[in-house]
Amino acid sequence: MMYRWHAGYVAWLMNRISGVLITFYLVLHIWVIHHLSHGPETYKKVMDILSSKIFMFFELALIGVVLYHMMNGIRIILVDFGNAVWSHKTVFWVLMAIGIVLYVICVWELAGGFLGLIHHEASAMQIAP
Amino acid sequence: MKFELTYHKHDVVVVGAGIAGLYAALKTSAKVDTAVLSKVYPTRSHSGAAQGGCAASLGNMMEDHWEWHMYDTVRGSDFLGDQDAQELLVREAVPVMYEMEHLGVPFDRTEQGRIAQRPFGGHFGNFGKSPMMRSCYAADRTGHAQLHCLYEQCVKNEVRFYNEFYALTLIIKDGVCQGVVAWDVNGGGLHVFHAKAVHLATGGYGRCWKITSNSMANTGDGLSLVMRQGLPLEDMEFVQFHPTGVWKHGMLISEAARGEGGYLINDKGERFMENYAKAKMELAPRDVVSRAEQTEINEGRGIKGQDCVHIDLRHLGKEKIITRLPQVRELALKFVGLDMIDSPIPIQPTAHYSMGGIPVNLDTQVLRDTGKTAVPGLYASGECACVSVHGANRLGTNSTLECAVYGRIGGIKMLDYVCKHPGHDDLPEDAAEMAREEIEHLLSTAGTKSGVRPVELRDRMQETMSENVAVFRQAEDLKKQVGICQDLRQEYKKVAIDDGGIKANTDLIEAIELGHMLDYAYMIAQCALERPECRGAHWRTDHPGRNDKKWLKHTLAWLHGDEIRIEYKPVVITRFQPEERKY
Amino acid sequence: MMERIFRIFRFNPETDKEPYYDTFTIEVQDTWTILDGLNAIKWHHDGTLSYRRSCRHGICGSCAMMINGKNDLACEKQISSVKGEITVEPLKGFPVTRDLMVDQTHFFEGLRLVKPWLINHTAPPTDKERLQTPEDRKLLDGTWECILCGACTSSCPAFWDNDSFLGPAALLKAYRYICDTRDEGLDERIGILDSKVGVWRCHTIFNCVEACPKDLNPTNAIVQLRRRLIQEKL
Amino acid sequence: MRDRGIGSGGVMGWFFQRLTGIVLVPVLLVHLLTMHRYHDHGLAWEQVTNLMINPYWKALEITFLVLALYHAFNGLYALFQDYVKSSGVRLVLFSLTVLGGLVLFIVGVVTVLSIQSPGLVGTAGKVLP
Ligand SMILES: Cc1cc2nc3c(=O)[nH]c(=O)nc-3n(C[C@H](O)[C@H](O)[C@H](O)COP(=O)(O)OP(=O)(O)OC[C@H]3O[C@@H](n4cnc5c(N)ncnc54)[C@H](O)[C@@H]3O)c2cc1C
Ligand code: HEM
Ligand code: SF4
Ligand code: F3S
Ligand code: FES
Repeated sequence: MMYRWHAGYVAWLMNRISGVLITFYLVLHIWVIHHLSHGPETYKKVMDILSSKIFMFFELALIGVVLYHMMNGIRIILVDFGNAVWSHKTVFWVLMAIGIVLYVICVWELAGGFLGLIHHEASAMQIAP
Repeated sequence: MKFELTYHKHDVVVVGAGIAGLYAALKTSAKVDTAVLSKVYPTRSHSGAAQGGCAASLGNMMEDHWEWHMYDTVRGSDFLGDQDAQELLVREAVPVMYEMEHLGVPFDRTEQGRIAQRPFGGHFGNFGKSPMMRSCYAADRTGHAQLHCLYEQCVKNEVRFYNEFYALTLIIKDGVCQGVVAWDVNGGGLHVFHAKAVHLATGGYGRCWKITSNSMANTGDGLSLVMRQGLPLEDMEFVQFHPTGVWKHGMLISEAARGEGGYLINDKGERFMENYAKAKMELAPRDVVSRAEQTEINEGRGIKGQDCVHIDLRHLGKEKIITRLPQVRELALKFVGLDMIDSPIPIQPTAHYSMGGIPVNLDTQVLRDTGKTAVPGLYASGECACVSVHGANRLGTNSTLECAVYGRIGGIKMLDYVCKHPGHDDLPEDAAEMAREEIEHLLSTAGTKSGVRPVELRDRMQETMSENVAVFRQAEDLKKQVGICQDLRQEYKKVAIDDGGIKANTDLIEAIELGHMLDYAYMIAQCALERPECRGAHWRTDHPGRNDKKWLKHTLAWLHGDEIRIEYKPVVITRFQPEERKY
Repeated sequence: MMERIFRIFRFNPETDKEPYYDTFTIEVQDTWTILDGLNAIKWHHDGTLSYRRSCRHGICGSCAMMINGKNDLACEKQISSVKGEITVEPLKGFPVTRDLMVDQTHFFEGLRLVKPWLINHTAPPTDKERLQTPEDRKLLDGTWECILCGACTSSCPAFWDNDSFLGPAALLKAYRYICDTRDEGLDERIGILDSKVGVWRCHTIFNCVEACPKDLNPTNAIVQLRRRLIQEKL
Repeated sequence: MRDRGIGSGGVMGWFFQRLTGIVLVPVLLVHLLTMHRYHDHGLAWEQVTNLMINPYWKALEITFLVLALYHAFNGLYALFQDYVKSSGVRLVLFSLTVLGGLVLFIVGVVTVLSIQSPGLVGTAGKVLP
């Protein structure tokens, strides 16, 4: 059954699933982060768990999901308000390519990649009071 | 098996949802309760296939007058058309075209914003002297645009649609039409429609030929409905063959392909039209070109000896084919898998349009004799009717016009009639008996292996009709065909179908349609046999030339059991006296 | 002449509990379309096979069905363009009446809801057409050609999930009138278009564009309708 | 078949889904790239609080919170509209999404506002478990 697996359908289905996943995460995230207000000790405990290898993996996967949802969301918005209704396939692949680049950057960056290494100290300086 | 009858009561019941039927329904539904029965969904009607356009002397592109349009129509009909009907047609054409625009038909436009018009075969200015742009069009989908627009207007008027209801018999009591009996194709079941007025608009009957441009629903049901009530049919021998049907399929390659300069080529690679119409070549009228093609085929110069010739557009070049003839190219690609850009396309003449039909007067009332006696409450318009505006040959773009003009008139006249008849008359007790017998008999044959399969009879009918009653006709063949039709009608009594189901039984429907086709095919053969002259589309090789002295008259034919009785009625001539038809 | 295998969805509500597939091996000619194949099967193998057809050249919209997983018009689809076994199924998303026939009552009902007729409050000139420039007429291209075959609506996942959604065909029809410069009916149609069965239920999935055998773009119509609604509402 | 009674429209929900989506693009990227640094076992408590003490960051985070919550819960409601047939159940779910969104919003705002100065715990933190 082709329509089950047609690109537009899959793109939308993934958008929907990713949307729900991120929402799920958002709820958790708000819950977890509110430990910030419980002081450094609680925060550190939570953070230690969260930055274990397994959670890091989840987080990296999540970023992929977020980026997919974002890039596809942009495509939908370009269809709705731009001219992409005539070229949605091309737009989709271009955005996906950008998404992949963004993902690589994010991973480098968040996992302590080159940008992070170079800017780490500088940024720490900047935000210091 | 015993079917429950379902009764419905409406003021007007229209059978057929093509341009004609819908226009009639549109007019009556403005004031009275109107139902439309159609064996296919309304938007699936054959009218949607009309491409070229719809004629009217609007004069949007160049000077034009209804008199000129009338002259062309009269001459086109080879003087067999009734001139009062033709005059009404061309005069009404103008307001009707405007009305269709007002209803929303998306006609193409001129720079001034008016309805655009284009030239079409057989239409001229100044009494046949100069070329004329008279066909109002919506790209190459004019019929589609008109059909959909009318359907939607009927939806707006809350016409009650009975979709996929197959009309089986008319109910006529004491000479007055009381309604119609129909079979619900999807649900199964017999329905009696009780009406003050019934309007038949069941379309053409090209399906009794093997090669035809007609849709599969064009089985001429309305004709047999009328014929089986002991009423006559008119001018059945006149059927137009279009020269460019896709080989083996029959669907139409638009006249535009020749208009743009396509060549017709035989097996020897010759442009054979040189031998038939040296001046106009491929652009000669449809009947002339069809006869030329058929001669080539008959004399063995068809491509590889087969029953086709080539239409060759390669010399036009890729550019022109793609920009000017995209639809035609696509059609060839889809149906013969050939690209016109680098390949000629096999074609053959195809049964295209039925000039004859149910005799009606100018109010679209069905006539019962050679005089002016109408059947009260029974109306007909469109291709199934014969008013007769097309006479022996119709002009392109005049038929959707006929559907619109006479469908509309029919609606208006029925409205008058219905308003004068406040109540429904009583239905006869046995209103549905004939229909019930037909259905029950056919269903009871299901699965009996001994009977004849409908397809065998249909194939034989279609093949022999294409052989014997086609572009060229002669007594010997026609006699043979009359005999074949008589045999086939006998054999039809032994027909057995596969499907005994009630719901969506299309096997049953095809068998019923076959019965109808056999009846009128028989009539066509007989009428053709009994007209020994050449007039319009009716070409008798054994009787060359038109014979106005003896044959300037309409054929009316009755079916009595297995016999056909023929009478004649005069042609109405008002403005234009018969003259030789030269192009 | 060559042999091809047709695998056809069968279901007769009168006798079958469950749908099943029937396989027919038939001789086909190289110019045949899927419809020719179905006809050959019906006429020479099994008369009980049910499907709709009429015009045979892609203008009436009767014969839309799913051929090897893709919605198409059987009468336009060349057998030679399909490789291997040919699977023929009814349009998805509509109730099956029998075999390849589906019930489109609901589909046409949806169409009626968008008021598919010209709405204009000023009386037209009595002896003339309304004027419309060729440019304005051009706006209608890509909308009025729709043959109401239902292939698009049948392919739309939003319609599968929620069959009260008007679907792409009805919305395309609404747009055909709304973008007609002769029409003044936007106000009357806003109610249904903006309703919970209207344009907002489309998720820009584009299956409808993929499915349309006439190469129309219902998604564009929906997108344009939304823009109009946003202009009106915000 | 469900009835096609004409009900509440959806123009607002639909439009704001796109609007929030578009605004979320930069906001989310900034949030991700600053807050989700995993090298060094995640952002240290001090780093976060250092950032968050800045009222602009606070504003940004609250914007993010509002947008993401609205977008996520509006998105969920879109799902319910598609899949939930009974309008009664739909109404209940609608109330739940609004309620859920509000609760999370309060939790989130409290968290953000609770960070008063680097290394200090806001008193508000104790209000919620
Ligand atoms: C390929 C092609 C191209 C053409 N191009 C042009 C053109 O460019 N210009 C032009 O003027 N003409 C053209 N014609 C001719 C024109 O299309 C037809 O003459 C015209 O459309 C006939 O319309 P109608 O309303 O009489 O019937 P149709 O449109 O054929 O409708 C018949 C209706 O009757 C119904 N019906 C039939 N039998 C029954 C029954 N037993 N019970 C219930 N319902 C029944 C059918 O369902 C259908 O709704 C063309 C014809 C063909 C074949
Ligand atoms: C980053 C930028 C984002 C963009 C551009 C974006 C865009 C969109 C768009 C356009 C839709 C509508 C899809 C449709 O109607 O079919 C949507 C739906 C949705 N989004 Fe986002 N979004 C973004 C981020 C988020 C985030 C962060 C969340 C969750 C926390 C989220 C959750 C959802 C949900 C649940 C839906 C509903 C899914 C559906 O209806 O199929 N989105 N998004
Ligand atoms: S838009 Fe295309 S697929 Fe949909 S009904 Fe019209 S012609 Fe068929
Ligand atoms: S497939 Fe359906 S969801 Fe929209 S874009 Fe087409 S209508
Ligand atoms: S039979 Fe008319 S579209 Fe296929």
